[in-house]
Amino acid sequence: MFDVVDRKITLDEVSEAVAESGVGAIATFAGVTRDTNRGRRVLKLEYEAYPEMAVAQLEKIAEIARGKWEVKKIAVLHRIGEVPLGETSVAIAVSSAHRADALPACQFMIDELKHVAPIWKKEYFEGGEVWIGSLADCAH
Amino acid sequence: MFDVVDRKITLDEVSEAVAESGVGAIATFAGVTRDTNRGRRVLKLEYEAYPEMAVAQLEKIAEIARGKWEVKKIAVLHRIGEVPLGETSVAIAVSSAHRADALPACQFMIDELKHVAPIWKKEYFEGGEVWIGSLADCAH
Amino acid sequence: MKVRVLYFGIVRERLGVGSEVYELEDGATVGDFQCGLTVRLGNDNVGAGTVRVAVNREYVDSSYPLSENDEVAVIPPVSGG
Amino acid sequence: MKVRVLYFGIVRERLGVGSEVYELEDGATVGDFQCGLTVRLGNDNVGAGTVRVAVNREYVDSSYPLSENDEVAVIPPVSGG
Repeated sequence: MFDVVDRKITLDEVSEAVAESGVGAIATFAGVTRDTNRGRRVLKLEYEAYPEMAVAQLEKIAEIARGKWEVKKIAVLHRIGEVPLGETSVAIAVSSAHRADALPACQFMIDELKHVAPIWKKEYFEGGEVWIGSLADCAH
Repeated sequence: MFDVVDRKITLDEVSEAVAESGVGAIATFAGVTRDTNRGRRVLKLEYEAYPEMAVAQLEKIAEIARGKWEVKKIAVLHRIGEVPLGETSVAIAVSSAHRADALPACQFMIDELKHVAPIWKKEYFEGGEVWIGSLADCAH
Repeated sequence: MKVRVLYFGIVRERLGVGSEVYELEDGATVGDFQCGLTVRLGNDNVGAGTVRVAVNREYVDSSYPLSENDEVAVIPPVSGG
Repeated sequence: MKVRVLYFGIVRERLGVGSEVYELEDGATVGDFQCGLTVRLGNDNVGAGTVRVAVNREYVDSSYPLSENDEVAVIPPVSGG
């Protein structure tokens, strides 16, 4: 399951999505919106995605992960729109028969997602707003 | 939160236990009871613990993890008694400000738990039963 | 030829548009498209040089030849997760 | 002196008891306690040599001196997770 959704997401739903016979380990990663970033107080966060390409890229990353580790199933949900502070913006789950596979594959998924998934975060802070990662962001 | 419990456990409850202001990443690991082990069909699994020492050992492992990574909070729940196949036997959650810390600390927690936590698994399979890890287990 | 162009994030905001149909000469490459984009984004600090381009949902480089009806997406630095 | 002994897993099953009060000479070490345990577990394949001992919830080695009322736990190979 790879999806971009405009609603609250939970770890239990991604972990249920990777359950199947023979699974002995499930690793998950949740990105949570922080109330402070680089010393400034964050007021709210909004995410925007290119959903069709985001899903295609996540499937591609998962294919690479399957080549590196003995993985059963992988699920990724990324939330878009406004994400209230302290809530989950992304949830990843990876299942495997043995624990040596699920955790590093989960790490790989979040690292690659951050590099290639066409998803953008806009931060609203006291006194301004900025698209994180853009050159405009460097000015602050 | 470090505890040994005789009931169903979920990833959401351990991840909620590690939420706090400033958290940007939550990594979790769930051990799931498998229906097959070393080629034999498992009928049921039972866990036994020395609860007071298990909790003390988990607190000790968490202290070591805090020395290695920038961790906010750590939670571990281990289930005892009969754990139906496909259900979670252990759930670990680690929160941190940044993702580089939560995942390796979570891996460390489960690896160390498996080495030192005084918890035992008895496997009932077709034709027998065995305490996993004991010398008696080698006979099979 | 005509291609459909999608804009996201800071580029979408600066251009004030999320998608449009773009007319290019036959045989044009992604690089040709990028030249026109840089002119439009002008001197503000969006950093047109740092955007990537995807065609039909795959990242491509500037030598990639465009075709009629391609879906061309302008991808500013991503920050998901 | 008297210590309280806890047995778990395969050792508990083989001995048929989960805990007991154990009488040792003053000055006895964990090693002395282990000798008695090995005799009781006998030749069955529990592997008395592979069990660890914890005193008051900390792993200790065989030279550890026991004291009155210590909580001594016999820890067969663990398999949590």
